[in-house]
Amino acid sequence: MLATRTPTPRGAAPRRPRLGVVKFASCDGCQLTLLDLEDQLLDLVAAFDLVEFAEASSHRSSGPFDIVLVEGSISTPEQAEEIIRIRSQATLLVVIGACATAGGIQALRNWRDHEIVRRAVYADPAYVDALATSTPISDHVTVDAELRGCPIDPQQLLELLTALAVGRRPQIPNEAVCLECKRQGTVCVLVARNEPCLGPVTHTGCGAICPAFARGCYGCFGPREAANTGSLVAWFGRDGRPATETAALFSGFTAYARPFRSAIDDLGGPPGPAAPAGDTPSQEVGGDARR
Amino acid sequence: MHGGEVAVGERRFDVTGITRVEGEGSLRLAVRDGNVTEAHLAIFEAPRYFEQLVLGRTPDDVLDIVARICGICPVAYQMSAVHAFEDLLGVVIDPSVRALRRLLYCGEWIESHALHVYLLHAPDFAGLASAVELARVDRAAVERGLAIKRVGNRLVSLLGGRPIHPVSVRVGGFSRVPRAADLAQIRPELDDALRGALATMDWVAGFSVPDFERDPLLVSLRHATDYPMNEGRIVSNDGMDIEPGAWESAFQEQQVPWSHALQARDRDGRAYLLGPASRVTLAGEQLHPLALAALDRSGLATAIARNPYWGIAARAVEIVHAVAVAIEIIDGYGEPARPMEPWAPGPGIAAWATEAPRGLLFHRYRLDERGRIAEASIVPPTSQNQAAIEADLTAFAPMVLGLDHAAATHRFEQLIRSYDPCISCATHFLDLRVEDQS
Amino acid sequence: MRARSDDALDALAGTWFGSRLPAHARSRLAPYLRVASYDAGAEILREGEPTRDLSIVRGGRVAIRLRVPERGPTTILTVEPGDIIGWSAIVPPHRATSTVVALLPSELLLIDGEALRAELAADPELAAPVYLSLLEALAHRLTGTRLQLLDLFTVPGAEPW
Amino acid sequence: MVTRDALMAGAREPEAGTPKAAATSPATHGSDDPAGFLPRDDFDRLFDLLRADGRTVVGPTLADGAIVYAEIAGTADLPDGQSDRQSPGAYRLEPTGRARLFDFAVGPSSWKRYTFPPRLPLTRGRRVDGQVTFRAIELDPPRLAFVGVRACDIAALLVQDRAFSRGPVPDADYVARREAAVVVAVECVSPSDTCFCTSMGTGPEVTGSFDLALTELDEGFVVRPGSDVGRYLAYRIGTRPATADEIARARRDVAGARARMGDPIPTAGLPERLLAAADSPHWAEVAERCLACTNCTLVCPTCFCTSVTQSSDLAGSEAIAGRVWDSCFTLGFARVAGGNFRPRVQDRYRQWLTHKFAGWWEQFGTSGCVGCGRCITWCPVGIDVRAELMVVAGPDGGGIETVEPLAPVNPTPRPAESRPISRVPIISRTVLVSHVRHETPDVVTLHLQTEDASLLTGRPGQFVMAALPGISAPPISISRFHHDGFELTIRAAGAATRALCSLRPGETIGVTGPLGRGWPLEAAYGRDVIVVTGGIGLAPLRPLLDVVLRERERFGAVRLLYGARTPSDRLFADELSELAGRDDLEVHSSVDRAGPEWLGRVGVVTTLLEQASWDGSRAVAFVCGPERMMEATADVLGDLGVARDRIWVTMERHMACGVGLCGHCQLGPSFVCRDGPVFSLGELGRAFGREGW
Repeated sequence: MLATRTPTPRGAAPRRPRLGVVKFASCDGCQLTLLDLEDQLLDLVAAFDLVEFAEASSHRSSGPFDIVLVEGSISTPEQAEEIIRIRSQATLLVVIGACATAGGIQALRNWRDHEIVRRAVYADPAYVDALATSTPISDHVTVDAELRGCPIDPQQLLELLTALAVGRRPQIPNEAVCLECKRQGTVCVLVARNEPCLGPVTHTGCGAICPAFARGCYGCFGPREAANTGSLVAWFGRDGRPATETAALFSGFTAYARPFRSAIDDLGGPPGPAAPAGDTPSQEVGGDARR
Repeated sequence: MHGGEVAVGERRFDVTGITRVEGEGSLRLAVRDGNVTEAHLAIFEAPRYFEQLVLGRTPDDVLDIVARICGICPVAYQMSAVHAFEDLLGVVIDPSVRALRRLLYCGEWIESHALHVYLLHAPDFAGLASAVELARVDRAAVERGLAIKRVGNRLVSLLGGRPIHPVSVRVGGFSRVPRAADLAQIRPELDDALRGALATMDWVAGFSVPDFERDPLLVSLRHATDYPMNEGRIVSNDGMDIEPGAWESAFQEQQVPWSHALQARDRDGRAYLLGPASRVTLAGEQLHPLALAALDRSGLATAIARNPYWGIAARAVEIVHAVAVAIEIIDGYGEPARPMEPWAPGPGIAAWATEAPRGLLFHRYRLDERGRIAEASIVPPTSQNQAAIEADLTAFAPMVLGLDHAAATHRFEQLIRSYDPCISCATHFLDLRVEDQS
Repeated sequence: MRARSDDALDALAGTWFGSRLPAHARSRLAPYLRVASYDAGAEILREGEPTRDLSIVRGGRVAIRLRVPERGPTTILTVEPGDIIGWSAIVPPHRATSTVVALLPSELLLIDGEALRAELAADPELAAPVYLSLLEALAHRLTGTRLQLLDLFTVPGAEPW
Repeated sequence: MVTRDALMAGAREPEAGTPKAAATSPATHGSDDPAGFLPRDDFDRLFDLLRADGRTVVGPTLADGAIVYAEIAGTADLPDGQSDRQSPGAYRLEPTGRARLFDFAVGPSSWKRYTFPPRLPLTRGRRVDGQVTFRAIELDPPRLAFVGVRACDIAALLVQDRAFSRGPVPDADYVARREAAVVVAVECVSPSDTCFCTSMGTGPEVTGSFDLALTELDEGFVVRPGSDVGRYLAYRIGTRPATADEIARARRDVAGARARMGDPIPTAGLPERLLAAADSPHWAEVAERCLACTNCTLVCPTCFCTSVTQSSDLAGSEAIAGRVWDSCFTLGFARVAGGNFRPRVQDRYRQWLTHKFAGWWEQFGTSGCVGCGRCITWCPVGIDVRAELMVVAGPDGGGIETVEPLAPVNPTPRPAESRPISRVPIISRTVLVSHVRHETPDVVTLHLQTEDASLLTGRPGQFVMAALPGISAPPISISRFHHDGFELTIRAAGAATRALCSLRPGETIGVTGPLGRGWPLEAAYGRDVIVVTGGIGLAPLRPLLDVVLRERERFGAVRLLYGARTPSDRLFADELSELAGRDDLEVHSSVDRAGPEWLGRVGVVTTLLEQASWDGSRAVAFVCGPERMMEATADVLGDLGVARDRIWVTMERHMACGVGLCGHCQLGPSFVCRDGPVFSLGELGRAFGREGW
C-alpha cells in the first residue's frame, strides 16, 4: 500500500518505506522472528529502509516511520509515554505478538497485588519502577494492524511485509485454529483423546502446531473472531473437569484478552499463590528465598 | 551511536545507543585521575516477574511459561526446568528422548551463536554498524551465517514445531517425537552447516582483537561423557565441583540499586564468568573431535580464557561442536518406545542447571502437596555475568580513556558485546556514560 | 397577486396533495387559496421564522435547505409539483424548520395558515382528510430521509491498506 | 495393464446415480457379475496388483488414536481387529476381538483430501513494467487407488462430481484426480452411533460407482466387480466363485448394519420444511453452542468451499494464486468491501445446514448430506445435525413458525449457461489498458483492448474477474462493449480495486470472463423499460442502455432513474445529460444531498418514482444498486404495477472464483456468480433483502 498510495512514474524506483522495530516488555522473540527469516532477510532490508532496529543495527532513528512494528506490552510509566511518542511518528503502527496485542504472559499479574509480586522478586522494590498492570498497546494508542502469536509466525510476518511492499491486503486470517488443523489432516485431540484444546476459540496463524504435536492448543494466538468460550468451557466441564484446570488453560499468553479474560474470571481467576494448598501467602511468594 | 556535547568544567562522555547487544540498560563509568571509581552495568528491562507467574501451575505449564523469559534461548529455560522436575519426580527418560533433548539444545546453540557471531558481533571487527552493512562488503559471509542460523532454527522446529517457544517438551519426554525419516531430511543441510561452521572458525580466528588480558573466575558444567549442555556438575577453574542442584550453596544473588536484574556472586563475593569461554576452557576435552581440531588449528585455546574479545571464537568452536553432535545424534537415532514416560505429581524441591548458549542457567522450584509450584527461583546467565562484566570494564577503562571519545566508546561497545548479554534475560541497549570526576 | 378562487380550486385539485382531499374539503379551503410565483433563487421560507402558509408546489422545483456553518447551505430535499411545503404552518410552534428556496421559477398554491388552523379546529369533517393527506406527505418524507440516512452509496470502513 | 479409458468407464458406471437412487436398489449389487471370493491370506495380492499398475494405495490405518485414510503398503497397515466408538463430539478406538480389517465406521478423514486437496496452486502470474502474464500451473494428478471406500463415501464422491464436474465450468484438477483414482469399496458392517446413511439413502449397501466392491467375512472377502477395471483386478487376483453361503452371510452382515442404524431422520419433505424454517428462533439457540470452528464443514466429505490465496515475492513481480479449503463458518467467508453478509454465527449455521440439506437439491439435484455422521462426531461440542434438524424442521413442524417457504426456484434457463464451457477459462487472459478515465473522486473507468472473441461477445450485465498478480481478483461488471474491447468501471473500495484504479495506459491486466448471467433483454422486447440505479450501479446497466438505444424500436417507453450521493458522485455525468437531451427516453436523476449550485432533484432515488403517472403493468424493470436501495425501489415498482417476475436486480456477494466452484456467493439456492448476478425478484423469493443471507 505504501508503494501504491503514492504511485511513482514507471521506471523510477519507489521510495523504500521507512521501517522501524521497537519493543516494550517482552522476550524479544517476535522481533527476533524478523531475523529468523534467513532466506528473505537480505531482500527485506533491500525492500524496506530499516531505520530503527536496535537489536540488529547501530543506526538508530526515533522516527518518522512509514511502518513501525511494536513488540511487547506496556508495563512501566516510561513505556506508557514512549508508545504515544512512537504513535505520533508512525504512519502505520503494527503490533506484533501476544505481549503487544494482549499484554502477554506478564499480564497475569493484572489479577494480582502488584506490591506482593514485586516484593517477592526484589529484595528492595524501591529501585524497581513498574506499573501494576501489563497492558496491550491498543489500550494506549490506536493500532492499525496486528500480528498475533507467542511468538508471531515467521510466514505471517513475511506476508505482512510482502503485502505492504506490494500494495495488497495482507492475508491474515482470523478464523479458528481448527481450519488449519483439518487442512493438515491432524486428528482432533479434543474429540479423539479428550485433550482440552483451545483451538476452536483461538485465532489461527501458528500452523496448528500443538495438535500436530499431540497436545491441545494453549491459545497463544489469542481469541479469534466470535470466540464462543462459554460453549467450550461448558463442554470441558461436562465430564467433571475442575473449573480451576479450565481456568489454567485460558491463563496463558493471551489471558488478558477478552473473552479469555472473562472466561478466567467466570472460572474463579487464574492459578496462583492463592491456590488451595494451605500455604500462607508469605510462604507462597517466597520473598526471603531471594535474599 | 551519536557523540554527546562536552559539558564545561569536567571531561564528560555521553553516548547513547550502543546497539547489537541483546538488552536494554546502561553503563556508568566514573573516572577520577585516570582510575575508574565506579563501574555500574544497569539493566532496565521492564520486570516481568516470571517467578511469580509460575506459582500454582503444574510442571508442564511451567515448561511453556519459562520459555517466554527469552526469545533467544527458550529451549534453555525449558531444559533446566524439565530436568529439575524429572530429577525430583524420579522420572527416568528413554535414552532416545535424552538424545533428542540434546539435539533440540544443539539447535538453539547453533541459532543463538550464529546470530551473535554473524549478525551482532562480527560487524564490529570490520568497523561496521550492522550485518546489513557487512553483507555489502562480504555478502558470502553473511549468507553463510544465515544458512548456519537457519539449520539451528530448523532443528528446533523439527522437534518443537517452531524455532521460538517450541511446544513439544513435556515432563517425561516429548508430546511427540520425530520419525527417523523426518530427521534424515535435514541431514544435507547439516552437512553444509558443518562446512560453514568450520569456515566460520577460520574466519573469526583471523579477526584482530584488542590486547586485553585478565584471569577471571570461570564457571560451567562438566559431564563425564558429554560436552556440558543438559547435564553435569558445576565446576570452576579454581577447583569448585558441586551438584547442579546445589548452585545456591556456592552462589548468591543480590539486588543492586542501579539495576533491575539481580547480580550473582560466589559466596566469597567474587564475580565469575559463564558461557562459551568458560565451557571451552573447563570442558574443552569433551568437545567433538572436529571442534577440538578446529580450536587447535586456531591456536586460541588459551586466549579464549584470558581475552574476552575471543568470546566470538569460543562461540564459533561451539557451533562446530553443536552441528557435529547434531549429525551424530540424527545418524544414531532410533524412535523411543514411547515419547513420554508416565509420572505422578508430588511435592519437594526441584533444582537443576543446564548450559544455555550464554552459560549456566539455574532453576529451583518448590512444589506443594498437589505438585504445583509454590516457590520459584530462576538465575539467568547474564545476571551472573553482570559483576564480571563490570569488573572487566573497570580493568579495561584505563586502556582506552586516552583514546578519543568515539574510539573509546567503540572499544567499550565491543567489550560489552563480546559477552553476548542476552536479550530480555537481561539488557536492552546500553547507554554508556563515562565521567571524569577529576 | 390574487388568483380567481375557482381557478385556484382547480389548481388544488390538480395537485397530488389536493387530489387526495374530498371535494367538500377542497371547496372549504378555496377562500384561503392564493397563487404565488417565485423566480429561481427566491427565498420562500427561512429557517426559524414564522410559517404563514401551507403551500403546495404547483410548478417548478423548490429546495429544502439546512444551514451547515462549515459547509454552507445544503439541500437535503427538493419538492416537486404536487407536494407540499410549510407544514409547520399547521404544526406548532408554526416556525419554519428549514429554509425553502425556488431552484427553478416556481408557482405555489398558498393556504393561509392561521385561517386554516381555525377551520381545522372548528370542523373535524374537514380536519380528518386534511390531516390524513398531510400525514401521508410527511410519512413519505420520513421514509425517504431514513434511506438517505443510510448513505447507501458509500463504502464504509476501508482498511489501512 | 489397466488403461485410463477402462478406468474411466469404471468410475462412470451408468447406473451411478444420486445417493437417493442408491437406496432404491439395496439388493442390486452394482453389476450382474457373479460374486467371487478372496481369502484373507491372498488380500495383499490386491495391493501388489494396484502398485504394479503404478498406483499409490490409500486406505484406512491407525494414526493418533483414530482410523484415518493414508498411504498404505498392504494388509499389515490396516487396522486389524480395531473398531471405533463414536458419539457426538467423541471418538474412541476399540478392539473388536475379531480379526477383521474393516470392522469400523468412518474416521475424521475423507477421500476428498485426495480428489480435492486442501491446498492447490492454480496459476502463476508475473508483472514486469506493468505487463502481466498468467500461466496455469500444470496438473499432475497422482494415480491413486482408494481401498476401503464405504457406501456413504461413494455417494459423497458422486455429490462432489456434481459440484466439480457437472457445472458450467468443471474443476479440471478434480476431474483429473477423480478419473485417475480406482475405487475399491468395502461394505460397512459396523456403523457407529453417529451414522445415518440409511436415512440419506446412501448405504450401507454398496450399489454402484465402484471398480471393485468387497464385503468382509472372518475368512476373507466377497468380491464384486463394478467396472472393467474391477473385472480386470478380480481376474488378476484370481478370486474363486463365492459360495451361496458366503454371499448370504455377507448380505446378512450388511443388513444387520442397516437394522442397527434404523432410520433416525425422516427425510421426506425435509428440504421444503427447512426452507420454511428460515426464520426459526432455533438458529440463534444453536449459535449459543456452535463454535463456528469450521470442523463440521471440513470433515464433511461433500463440502467444497474454497478461498483463493495469493503469495507473491517482495518485489511483487512474481505471484502464485492458489486454492485452499475454506468454510462458510468463517467471518471472512461472506465479506465484501465495507460489509459482511453473514456476521452472526446463527446466519452461518443456518446457511450451512439449509444449504447442505435443501440448497443442494436445487443446485445439484441431490442432498449435500450422505449421512456419514462425521460432522456429529467431530464437532468439538457435540452438536448433532440429526437433533437440530428435527427441532428446526421436524415432520411435526418441530417448533418452527410456519412462514411462506423460500421459493426453491431454479433460475430460468439463460444464454450464459448454454455457452460452451470452453468459453470461460479459469486462467486469466491478458488485456491492454488503452485509456483511463477518472469518473469521480474514487471511480475510474478502464478502457481495455483485446482481440479475444469470447471477451468481446459478452452480454450486458455480465462481469469479469480482473486480476493483477499477487492481488485477489475482484468481480467487475463490464460497463461498455466495443468492437475491439470493453470498459470496466471500478470504485476504489479495497486494496484490489485500489490497485486496479491506479493502472495507467499501456499497462496490462488479466481478466476471466465474461461471467454470469446478463440482463435478460429479450424479456423486455415490446415492453416499456424502466432502469433504476444508484451510484456505481449505473456501470452494469450502461451496456444495457447501449443496446436498448441501438435497438430502440424493439422497446416501448424507456425511462432511466439514477440516484447518487452528491452531484460530484454521479457516474458518466456528460453521458447522462446527453441522454437527457434525447426525445426517445426519459432521464430522471437525483442526489442525496447537494450544494446550492445543484438545480436538479435532491432526495432518495425512489422519490423519482413517486407520483409517477405511467402504468407499470407493461414494464420490465432493471435495477442495480445497494440491496437496501433495490428493496425500496422494488416496493415502489410493485405499487406501480410492475410484476415481481419482471423486476430484475443484480446481487452482490463475495466472489472468489466467479464460476460457481468456490461456494462463497451462495444466496439461497443460487450461486450469485453463476446463476446471477442478475435475478428476477420471483427467482430470489425471500432470499431478497434478508439479513444474514
